[in-house]
Amino acid sequence: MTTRDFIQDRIDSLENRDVLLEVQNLKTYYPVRGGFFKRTIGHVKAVDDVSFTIRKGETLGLVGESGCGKSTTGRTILRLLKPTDGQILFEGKEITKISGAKLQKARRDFQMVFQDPYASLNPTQMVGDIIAEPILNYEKRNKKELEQEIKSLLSKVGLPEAAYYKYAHEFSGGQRQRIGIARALALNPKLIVADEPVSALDVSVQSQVLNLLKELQIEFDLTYLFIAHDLSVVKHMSDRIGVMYLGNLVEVASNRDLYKEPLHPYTQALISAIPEPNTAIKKERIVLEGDVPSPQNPPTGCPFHTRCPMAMEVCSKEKPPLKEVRPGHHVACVLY
Amino acid sequence: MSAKNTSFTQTPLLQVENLQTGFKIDGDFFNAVEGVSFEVKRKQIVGVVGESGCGKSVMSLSIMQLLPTGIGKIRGGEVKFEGENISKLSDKKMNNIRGKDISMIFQEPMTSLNPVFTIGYQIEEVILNHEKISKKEARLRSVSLLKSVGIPRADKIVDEYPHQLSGGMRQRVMIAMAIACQPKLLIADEPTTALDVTVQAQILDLLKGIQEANDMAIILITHDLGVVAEICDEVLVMYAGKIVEKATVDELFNNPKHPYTDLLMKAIPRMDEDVEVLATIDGLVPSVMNMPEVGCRFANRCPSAMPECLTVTPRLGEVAAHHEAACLLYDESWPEGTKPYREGASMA
Amino acid sequence: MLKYTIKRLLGTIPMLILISIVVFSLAKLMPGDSLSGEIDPLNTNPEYIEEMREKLGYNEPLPVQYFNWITGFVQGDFGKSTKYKTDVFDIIMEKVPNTLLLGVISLIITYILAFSMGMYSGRRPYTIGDNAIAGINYIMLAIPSFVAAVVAIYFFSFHLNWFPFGGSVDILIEKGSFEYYLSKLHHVLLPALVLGAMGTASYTQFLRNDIIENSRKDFVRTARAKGTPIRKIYNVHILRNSIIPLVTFLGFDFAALIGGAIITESIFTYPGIGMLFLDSVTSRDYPTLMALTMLLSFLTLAGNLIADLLYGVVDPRIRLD
Amino acid sequence: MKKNKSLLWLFALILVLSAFLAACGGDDSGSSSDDADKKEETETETEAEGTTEGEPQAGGTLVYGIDAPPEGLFSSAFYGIATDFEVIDLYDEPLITYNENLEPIPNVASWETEDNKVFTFTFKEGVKWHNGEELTVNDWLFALETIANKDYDGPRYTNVQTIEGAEAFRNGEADTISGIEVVSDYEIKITFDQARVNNLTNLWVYALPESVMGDVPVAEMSGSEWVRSTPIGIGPFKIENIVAGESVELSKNEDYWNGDVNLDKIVVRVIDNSSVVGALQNGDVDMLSLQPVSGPEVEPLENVEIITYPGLSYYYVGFKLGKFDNDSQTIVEENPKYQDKQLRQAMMYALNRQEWVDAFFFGYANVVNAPVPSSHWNAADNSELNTYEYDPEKAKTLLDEAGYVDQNGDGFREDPNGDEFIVKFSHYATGNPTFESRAQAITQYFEEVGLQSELEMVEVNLYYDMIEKDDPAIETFFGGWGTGADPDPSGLWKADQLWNYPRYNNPEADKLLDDALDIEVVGTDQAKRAELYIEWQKIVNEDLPMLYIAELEEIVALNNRVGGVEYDVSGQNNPAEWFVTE
Amino acid sequence: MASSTTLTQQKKPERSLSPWQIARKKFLKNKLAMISSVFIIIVTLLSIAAPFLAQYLSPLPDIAKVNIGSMNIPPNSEHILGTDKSGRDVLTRLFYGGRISLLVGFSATLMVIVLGTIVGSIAGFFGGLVDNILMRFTDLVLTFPFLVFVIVLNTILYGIVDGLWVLIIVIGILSWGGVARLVRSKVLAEKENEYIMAALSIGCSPFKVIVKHLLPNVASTIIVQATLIFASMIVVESALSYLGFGVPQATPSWGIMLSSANEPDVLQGKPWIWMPPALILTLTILSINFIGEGLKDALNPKSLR
Repeated sequence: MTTRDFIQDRIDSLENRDVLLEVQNLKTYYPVRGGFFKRTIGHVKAVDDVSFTIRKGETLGLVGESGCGKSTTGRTILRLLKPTDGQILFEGKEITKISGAKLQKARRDFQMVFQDPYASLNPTQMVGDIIAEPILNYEKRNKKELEQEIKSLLSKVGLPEAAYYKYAHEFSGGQRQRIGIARALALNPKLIVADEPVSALDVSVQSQVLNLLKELQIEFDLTYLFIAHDLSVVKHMSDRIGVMYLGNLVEVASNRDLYKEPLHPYTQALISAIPEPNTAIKKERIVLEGDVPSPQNPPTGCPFHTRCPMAMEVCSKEKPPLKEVRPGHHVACVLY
Repeated sequence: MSAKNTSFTQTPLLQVENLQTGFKIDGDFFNAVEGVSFEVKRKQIVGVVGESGCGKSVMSLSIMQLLPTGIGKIRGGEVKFEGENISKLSDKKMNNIRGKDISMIFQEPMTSLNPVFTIGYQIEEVILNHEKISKKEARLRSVSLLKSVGIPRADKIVDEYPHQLSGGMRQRVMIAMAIACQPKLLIADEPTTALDVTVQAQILDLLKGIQEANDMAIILITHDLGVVAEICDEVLVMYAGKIVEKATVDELFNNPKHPYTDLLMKAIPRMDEDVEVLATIDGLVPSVMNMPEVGCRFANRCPSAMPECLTVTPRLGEVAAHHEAACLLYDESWPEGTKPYREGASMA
Repeated sequence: MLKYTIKRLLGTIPMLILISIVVFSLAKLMPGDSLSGEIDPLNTNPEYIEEMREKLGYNEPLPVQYFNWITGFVQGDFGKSTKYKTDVFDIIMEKVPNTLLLGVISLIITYILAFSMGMYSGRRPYTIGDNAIAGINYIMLAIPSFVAAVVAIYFFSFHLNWFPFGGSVDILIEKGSFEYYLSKLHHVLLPALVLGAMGTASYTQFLRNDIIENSRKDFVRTARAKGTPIRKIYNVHILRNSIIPLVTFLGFDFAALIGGAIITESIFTYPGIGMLFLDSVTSRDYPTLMALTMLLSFLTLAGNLIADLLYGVVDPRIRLD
Repeated sequence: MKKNKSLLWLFALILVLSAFLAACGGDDSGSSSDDADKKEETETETEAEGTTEGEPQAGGTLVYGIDAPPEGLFSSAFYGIATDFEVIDLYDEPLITYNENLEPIPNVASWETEDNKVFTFTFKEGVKWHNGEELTVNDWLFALETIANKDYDGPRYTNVQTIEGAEAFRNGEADTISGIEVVSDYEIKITFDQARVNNLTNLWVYALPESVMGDVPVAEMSGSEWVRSTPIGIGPFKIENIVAGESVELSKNEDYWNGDVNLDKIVVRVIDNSSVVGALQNGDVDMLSLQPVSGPEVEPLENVEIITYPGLSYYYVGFKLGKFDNDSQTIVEENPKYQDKQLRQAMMYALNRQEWVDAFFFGYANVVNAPVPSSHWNAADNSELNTYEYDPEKAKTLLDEAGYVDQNGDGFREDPNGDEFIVKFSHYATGNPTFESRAQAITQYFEEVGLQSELEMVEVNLYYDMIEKDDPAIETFFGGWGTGADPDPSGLWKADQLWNYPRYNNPEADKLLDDALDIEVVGTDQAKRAELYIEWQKIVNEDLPMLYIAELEEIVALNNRVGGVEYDVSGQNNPAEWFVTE
Repeated sequence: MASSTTLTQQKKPERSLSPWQIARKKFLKNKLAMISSVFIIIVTLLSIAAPFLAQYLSPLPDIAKVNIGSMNIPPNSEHILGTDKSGRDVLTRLFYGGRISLLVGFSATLMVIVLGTIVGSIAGFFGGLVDNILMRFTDLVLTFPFLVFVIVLNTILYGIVDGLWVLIIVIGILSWGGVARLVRSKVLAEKENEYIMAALSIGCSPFKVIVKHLLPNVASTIIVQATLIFASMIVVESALSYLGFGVPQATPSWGIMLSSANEPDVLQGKPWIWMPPALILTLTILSINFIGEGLKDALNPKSLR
């Protein structure tokens, strides 16, 4: 079976599975404080009305440039941040507003893999303890058994069992990321949000981690929300891809559709901007003008209209909704 | 840009010969760059690729003699600029070259600019360092430089501070600063790594444009093979302080010879093709402190390694036209009959 | 900036009110009934005492008393010193110039010493010179100020006879003449040296470490890449950055110095706010005590404000609005 | 004739108190209580103990040291701290002064009386204030009316209280004091509310310059510039310049009424105790009063001479025997703990007072056996008193007899009921570390005879508050009193007096004190008065409501270049006679 | 350079060193800090053992007792450092003084650190309104002029609470503000690290996150700060005692001993009374500062991360 067939196969099979996560009109604003009493004087609209679903066993990639709100989306879904508005349904259950012990309990099912392999591991904890902690937060366990379990988990993510007794500072970035993955796996979660899991890694190590994530997905039937700024990495990892710009989801499509036929001007620019390690390909590049506007003060209408090469008058007035223009291909642009 | 220039047409702009740069760790020096030789011709864009810690940044700093004082030191070899050895120059003499003949831009445009001085001041400084002109003239030059690197409202921006600009704008300021004295060589050390992909595209376009307009040579240091493929003429691949492969850009991407280069290319997810499993390179780069004395430094990670790789140090040798690699697989001086077979040199 | 200043000044008001409540409560809690000072202690006639209590408003409920006190205070009526029998305001103003002079001179001394030593050390870290400076600094940091002061008087005033051992000015010199100011300076120098030297150590080390840290920053590499001479890099690029935290210390020092001056002034019998304060504590001069405490709290707040404003001035990254 | 600063004793008592209450500031060594004791100027019949040699010569500047910052109340009517008075004493002088026998003698004013009730005073003519105005009786009247004014905030009212009509004036019932009658510019008649032996010595005898202060409302006087920055007087020096809290410059009064003034200038400056020795050694100060502790250090200095003269203050250990009721001005309650006279006597025998005095006062103090300084004319001779020589054995015997024996074998005596008996001894605390050790030493003496003792160091301001209010926490306490020119101890000892801190209540003793002042009984016969006082001293010597410890000597250090300075029990001589040699 | 993090993989013992153990190793290698530690330990031990040692040190072991017969004796064979103005043996008193000075310093430091850490970590971790209220309160406390309030409070509490605990409590109440601010800023910085978010995401309660994840990682800062505070608390005690606002007079602290230098006869004439406490005070503070520096080096977060 060729890789291409494999992917097609996968996409087909996924369509029959249940929706694991449904996000509706999610908004997450950060208050901007100022003055003596630190009053709220404005909001950073980090995530501004985002909706999507993830099916069980699927990988949804979220891609966008820095500050587009993709990480905030991931963290809000895990309820590490408080959503300002909207709904998050996990296995059909509302988790948007729960808090305290209830939230803590719910967190068992969704875990996160973090970006920075150096900052995401507590340097004062032994690796074994780092991985055991999530389990011990939920269950009382026999120490010996637990140790065995964690050691097998370590070997699953490609680390020697001896790593159990070591500290994070003794590992390289790639190995640390494996520890982070092991921690996320420890609770046997249903959803893993991987927030730029390889952006801090070197190319050769990056490929190891990406391969590992893929292997684990199949082994544990994991569902991923895969967040990255690198479109080629996202493409490699995801079944479907969402493109974010300034807190908005501007395009959602299957992996192949998106690359073959990007519809949104921003997606087009993004794809064309990626330098290919292939001198045979000479792309015509769409170079965008200017910078991303501040999310504290986003433009009216379509968030992209200030830089869009195809902007029309209507773009500055109305924010186009995300709509399905082809089967499985959603885009938020007046052109369609 | 003078008559002198023409008389040197045959000489490469920059020649680096057997450069060795050491770093002091716990009182001892260890070479982070070990015997690197290459040259840069006028108007040429040379890319240097390699993963972090491979010595590419150290090499570029060595050329500029910007190694941290007391910690980093050039321990051997020569750096010839327009035929003149500049690796032994005093700091004062070197200052006449830095910013004027050779200039440099860095990865982090935020931290590379002094936060407490205006953009204008920082550009004027480089001009005033090398040219005897009035402050007023220097300021006018700064504004036009800013315009030339595509900064809108340049006359306002000169009076602003770095933190008021976006990352892309800051990198443009850095470029303006670097080209202020029309250098013959620009060393760009990961100039787009900290930038978003759309901004990276802008900056790469800008660099290319400037290179063409100013007849400037560029050494572009990056870990991103895509960037290299985009704008470079020639590529050096570094691993563990050494150059393992050197080729023109087309040659390298179409026909990678060194197993390291080969694996590196296969490890990257590509937009243009779907691969289910990426190539990986197992193991780790050996530490600077216990680098093998002899043998290939990639040997312990190399899927095509032979026992000899641990004992024979490969030399950079021509493997094709405009293509050199340092690997025993291609070493012509290898005794006849014992030449190792080369299956597995490239992974399936 | 102006708007910010005004906003911050307004912001200090609730703080000052809170402090004034604390100060008032403390004064009420002081042993011996805070009113006793104002009543002639010799007249034990209960009617007289009652009359005085009434007259001075001590029979009012506490909130009313507080209100009376604070309204007077706001209008510059700090009350009458029970010891000096005159307006507290006048007494404080009498001493303020001396303390101010002491503070300013010692600050200057601190900054001069710290800058010269810190810049030297920062540029040549881990050399003999740097280590020597660090050694001196550690010792200066370790010697308690009062020990230093006592020894300084003993040595410089009595042994070498270089400096006067007390007072703020030679009374025989005509007021306002050049010699008069010289004499003031002569008197303030030794206490200022002691006070100033005490602060030097931490400043020096701070500056040194900041210079070392800044010298490793990317912008230094950029400056070098531009061909900027190393001397200029240190004196302009690095120093300008390292000054920022130091300058803001100035604001905090402002208030801290006066607190620190309590010890120094009392040992050097240098008549300033510090001595007045000690005096008002021991002699139960409540109006003076309260006014001084309020004043010093206010100075602390003002110092913080100045620090923040200075930050805005010296660091372009901080915009105050 | 000596111009003494004798007036001081009239308020010595006040001074001690106010000094204790208020003067402890400024000087962080906190030795103000010592200062207060020491500053009480003294007088006796004895000759001056120290004079300096050399030929008087004109000119020069003398530096006069004071050991605490002046408060700046440079007016006789308003000052509250001894250092202020030291300055006043240089530029102003009283109308009547005292000789070395502490007898009043005319200075600017002379007087006549027949019945000790009505006095006629005559002023010298041509005496001028520093501003050129002539001194008249109106200035004195002004002073008396100021002090009697209800707005007056100084501590001197007791010195005019006895004038007829003063009370009514103060209450606002009269516009003038009826007992004062101005006869002419130079003659004034004062009538007291009753005839007393000590009416004159009690009277306020400083004038205030009406010409400059007349317009100032009394309530504002103490804060006025005439008190604080430009005071004037009639003394040999006038104030030139004041640097608040640190120094005062005085210059020669060319128009001084009483002879020539030698010195051109006197600079008064504050010398902190810790700097005294160094300052004297370097010649930074020519003249200052010393604390006993400095004596041994200053003595070896070659350029400095030490003068001592008898002081008028004494230290004691008091017992709280009762409780004072402020409203009725009587002692209302008895405290049983120390009622047993034998116990008190035993405690007296237990004290090695001589050793204690030598250790803590370096020979500048003497043991006393009664509460009258020995330099007073009415002091009882030790031969007439029980001297309670140190005798621990006798103390033990007395305690045994009184029933204070060790019943539980812990080494300490229990009281006759068999209950635990602890001598709770209080001492005031300032920054001065010797206070703790001298107090500790006293408790050790008690412990040596088997009386368990506890020392409590109480912050000085609180201390006198507690004693005055008969706080139950104070059982036995350390104290010091300064007395004045008037040897009458009534104010400190009679049962109706607030300052009778031990609450000693002995009608027999009170009667003796009343008699000694009663003109009907003693007339003007000093010997007869002395007899009564000695009788009284015998009683209190026997009763021991307090354990008398020691009286202090006053110590003055003088630079050798200073001449013309004399001291006796009444204090320093006229500063006009001082001179310096170069 | 950058590669140094990826290097050390060759041979590792089964159970490796925790960051704390690494810090300890580094600290043990620091000569100056070790000498200082030894000095402080000796001083502490001698101070603790003072009552036991007293009988061997001098013929006058009871430091509470005034010995009129043996006042102001210069150093000799019987009294190695002489006796003071109360006839008390200076050496014995010096050891007893260490008890008080170190106790005050230690207790006040403990109080300051505990209060400051609680307030700072809660404010920093929860942020928002909690942070706002706590920090305004901290500002208020920080605004009190320290020495002024110590003196006033000490005067108020004089009779109420007994002995040196007044001083400890007063200093403690007034000094935690700086620590709270420091801890808060450290917590804020540390909170940015993803491991805190990771801890929350694996189901740790906020309390657990603070105690198990945040505090161990800001502990190095707190420990270093604690040593510096310890030194300054000893100075504060001695300065206040010197001024007469510190521990009760009869308590033999170093500050009280030093205050005798203020007497006219002692400074010049009897240096053996004030010099030993001055010297030991200076050396103690010097040592503590060196230890602080050593800890700072050893606990450098770079070695932890």
